[in-house]
Formats: sequence, C-alpha cells, structure tokens
Amino acid sequence: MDIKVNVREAQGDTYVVDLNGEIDVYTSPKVKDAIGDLIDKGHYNLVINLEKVRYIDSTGLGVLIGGLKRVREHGGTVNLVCTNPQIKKIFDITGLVKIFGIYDDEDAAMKALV
Amino acid sequence: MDIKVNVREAQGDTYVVDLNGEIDVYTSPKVKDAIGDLIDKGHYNLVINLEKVRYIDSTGLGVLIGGLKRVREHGGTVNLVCTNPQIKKIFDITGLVKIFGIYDDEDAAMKALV
Amino acid sequence: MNQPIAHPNRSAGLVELRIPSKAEWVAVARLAVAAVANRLNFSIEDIEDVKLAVAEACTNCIQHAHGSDQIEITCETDSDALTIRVRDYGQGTRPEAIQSRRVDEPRVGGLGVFLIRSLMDAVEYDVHPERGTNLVMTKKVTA
Amino acid sequence: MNQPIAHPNRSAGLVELRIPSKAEWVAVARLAVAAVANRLNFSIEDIEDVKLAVAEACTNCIQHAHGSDQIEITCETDSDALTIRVRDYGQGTRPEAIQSRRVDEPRVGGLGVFLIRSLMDAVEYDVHPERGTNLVMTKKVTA
Ligand SMILES: Nc1ncnc2c1ncn2[C@@H]1O[C@H](COP(=O)(O)OP(=O)(O)O)[C@@H](O)[C@H]1O
Ligand SMILES: Nc1ncnc2c1ncn2[C@@H]1O[C@H](COP(=O)(O)OP(=O)(O)O)[C@@H](O)[C@H]1O
Repeated sequence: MDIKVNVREAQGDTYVVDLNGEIDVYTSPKVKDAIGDLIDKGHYNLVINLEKVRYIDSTGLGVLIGGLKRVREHGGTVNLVCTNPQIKKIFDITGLVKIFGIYDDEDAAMKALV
Repeated sequence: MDIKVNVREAQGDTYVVDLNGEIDVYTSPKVKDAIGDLIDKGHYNLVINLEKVRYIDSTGLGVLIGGLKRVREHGGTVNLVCTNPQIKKIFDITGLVKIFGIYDDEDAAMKALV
Repeated sequence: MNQPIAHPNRSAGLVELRIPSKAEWVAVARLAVAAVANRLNFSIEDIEDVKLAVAEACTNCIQHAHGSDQIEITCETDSDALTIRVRDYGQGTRPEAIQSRRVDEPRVGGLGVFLIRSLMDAVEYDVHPERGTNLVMTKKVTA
Repeated sequence: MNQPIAHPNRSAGLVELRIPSKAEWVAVARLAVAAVANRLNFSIEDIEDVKLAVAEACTNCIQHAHGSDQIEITCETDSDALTIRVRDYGQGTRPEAIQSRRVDEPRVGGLGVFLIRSLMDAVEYDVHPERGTNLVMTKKVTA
C-alpha cells in the first residue's frame, strides 16, 4: 500500500520515472514531487513507467495530468508505459487515452518521445 | 481468501492432499472433508502439502491434528510439506513440530512416510 | 461527528467500518471492501471497480467534507449485489457540485464522481450543505 | 447486541469495524487489520502475527459467544504500537475458561488463546458470563 518512485536519466534529455506500488490520495504527493522536481530542473520529456503500478485513483491521474500540463507549456510531453488491464481501463473510461501517449513497453514510449 | 483442495494418489497406498490458499474458520471445513473422505476410504498414510498455503489459523491446525489422530488409530501417519516461514513459526510455537513430521519438500515427506 | 452508526435495516451480511478522515486510511477502506466483495461472486475486475469507487468516495470526504473527522463505510451484501454507503458528517455541498465529466483537455480534478458513476451500477448521492454527504452505490454480481 | 460502538478515547488513528459473527467474515477483519498495521512500521512478520491474533479472537467470538450477532473490532494506532480490541455481546465465559496451553499430544482445539498470547505483546481479557467478552491486545512496533 505504498509507492516506490525511481527516477532515471535516459537517452537525449529524457527521463524515466519508475513507479512501483499503489497511487492514491496518500501516496500521490510523493509522485507529484518527483515529477515536479524533474520539471523544475528543466526536463520536459518524460516517460512514466506504470508497469509495476497495481492501483491508481483520480488523485494519481490528477498528478499525471498536472505533469503533462506543465511540460506542454515548454513544448515537452509525458508518455506512459502501462500494461495492467484494470489501469488501462481507467485511462479508457476517463478519456485520458486521448491525452496521453500510452505504450506497452518502455522502448515504444521512448521512441515516441524523441 | 479461499482454499483449493486437490487430492492425488501417490506411490504405495499413500495420498497427497495439495492445499492452496488460506485455511481459516471459513475454509477449514473443506479441508476437513477432503481429509475425512480419504480416511473413510481406508487411506491412512497421507502427505498434506502446505507449500501454497499462505495462512493457517487454529481451526486449520485443528483439522490437521484431527486427521493425524484418526490415521494413527489405524497405524498410519500424516506428514506435512511446509516452507512458509510464518506457518513454520506457528507449528513451532504451538509445539506441533513435535507431533507432525514437517518437511521442506514432498519427496522428503513421502520418503519418511513409506 | 461521532454519531453512532445508524442501523435502519441491519442485515446478516452487514459490515461497518469507520476510518479517520485522513488520506493514510483510505487504503484500509479499500482493502476491507475488497475483502467483502471477495465473499460474493465478483470477478477480479469487478472487485477492482468497487475498490476504486470506495476510494474515490473516501477521497472526496477527505478533500471536501470539511469538519468531518470520520468516514463511515457500510457494506450490505446480497447474493447478487453489494451495496456500499459512504458518508461523512462534514460540511456538505450543493447537488450541482456532484457532477461528473469526461476529460477532453488536460485539467486536474473532477474525475472522482465520474469514475464512481462509471464503475458502479447504481449511484445515489444524498447531499446537503450542512448535514454532510451520503453516497449509496451498488454493484451487481454478474454471473 | 446492536449497541453503538463506544468511544471512550477517540483518537485520530482509530479505525472501527463491525462484522457479522459468522465464519465467512473473519477474512474481512483480518485484512482490514493488516491494512491498519501496514500504516505503522511493522515488519511483514509482525503484520502476520497481528492478522492471526485478530482472526483467533474473531473465531472465538463466533464459536463461543452464543447470542452475539456481531463482532466489534477497533484498532488504535500510535507511532509505536497497535492496540486492537475485539468484543462480542454474546454469552460470555468464566475467566478460568480463557486458558492457553501448548500441545504435547494431538488434541483438537484449545490453541486460539495460546496463539493470541504468544503473538501479541500485551493481552487482556475482560470476561463475564453474561456481558460477553472484551479482548484488548497490543503489538509494539520494534524498530
Ligand atoms: N463527500 C463530499 N463532501 C462535499 N463535497 C463533495 C463530496 N463528494 C463530492 N463532493 C463535491 O463534488 C465535486 C466533484 O468531485 P470529484 O468528481 O471527485 O472531483 P474533485 O474532487 O477533483 O473536485 C467536488 O469538487 C465537491 O464539490
Ligand atoms: N469470545 C469468547 N466468548 C466466550 N468464550 C470464549 C471467548 N473467547 C474464548 N473463550 C473461551 O476460551 C476457551 C479457549 O479458547 P481457545 O484457546 O481459542 O480454544 P478453543 O476455541 O479451541 O476452545 C474457549 O473454549 C472458550 O471457553
């Protein structure tokens, strides 16, 4: 019932945020801080890897949307890696599939970024 | 939060009961029935495989003890396969380690039976 | 606040839970309700839906029901449905506030009620500016 | 039966749960309490201990507290301890009945109270033949 956040530098000026656990009203501030830090440091092309996320609620979605909004102001983007069918369903019914690039693996999310 | 019970005939006149799940006050009657059936049919040398049991409470222990009592009346025995440290601990603190043969794998439990 | 849980129709399958109105306890509600749902014949997907709906309801109590220090969650089970009530005794809201929207631009917030309505089969909000909010939602077991 | 949950010392970290006094609901108590324990700094082993102790207490309410249709479980959390109360309003017992024993011969039953006392750091039974049984048990967080 916790979230682990890991930030990695990838090729180009892109960064990958690995999330592992559950993103809810309690844990999402930690995710928000990690993404906010990257953006504050001028990194506007991000891949957020949700492969190990077992659960996300609207607070978590809000953090992702907030991040996307901020990087877009700088011409950047946020791509997601997501394979969990329940989480994919949430992106689907909320219409967020049309806003985020959602990919089945990190490679694809990366390629679509650069 | 449920239990799956599978009964297999093994070498000699021994039977293996595979348990998968959680054994508590709700699920233990199912385990009791399976063991009782075998004993009713005259099978007194049993291996109960707890490798896939994630949780057991005193009701579950009671079912195992009850089975052992019944087979002993016929000169039989019950050997257990158990690797989960938490469950091993329960057998330890209750003193049941001294009553049951508890083994790390089915082979060893089987060999000790015949 | 601190009212005893009311039991108008106490039934054999009633499970009642109270948690402090704080973010750290939402996971307890989520897991307890998932355990209740597990006792019915729900699919794993349906159980995930119920977990999320309950979490969204609790999150709204925490974020919007000012002055309520507790959230009350009751689960009533039938063979063919799970009815969950989530209520707070905080500052409530006007019915118009309980709106749900789909996202067509990246805007933060406003997804909770939408998700609840999407994931559950029946959703009824009893809202009142002073009395707090009472949400009753049902998920049917589909065989 | 059906008494409102009493709150002598309501604290910020209080989680309250009521389940029907039936075998099928013990798993809900176990998982809810595990979720509460997860919020403290307990090791996985300690969380398993707490789960088992709560389950044993609920099982005893179901098997011995005749006439009680509900079990009340309250969790009070501190930074360094989890205190769990399990109570029923059924036919209680005499203090002598609450005994614990180790097994030296294969005898069925009589392990529940022993396990509770072994797994928890402090255990207090308030038993009464008519009023039902009130068990308070504490597990300390060991850093
Ligand atoms: N328990 C509640 N108490 C008070 N207001 C609530 C409650 N639940 C929902 N609301 C109102 O409904 C609105 C929509 O909620 P929601 O869809 O979850 O989006 P958000 O919480 O991001 O605003 C909230 O902004 C709030 O005004
Ligand atoms: N909630 C309760 N209500 C009434 N009696 C109880 C309760 N909890 C424990 N007891 C008494 O304590 C005894 C010992 O319990 P336990 O060690 O769990 O073994 P068992 O349940 O197998 O008898 C029970 O037999 C019962 O008489």
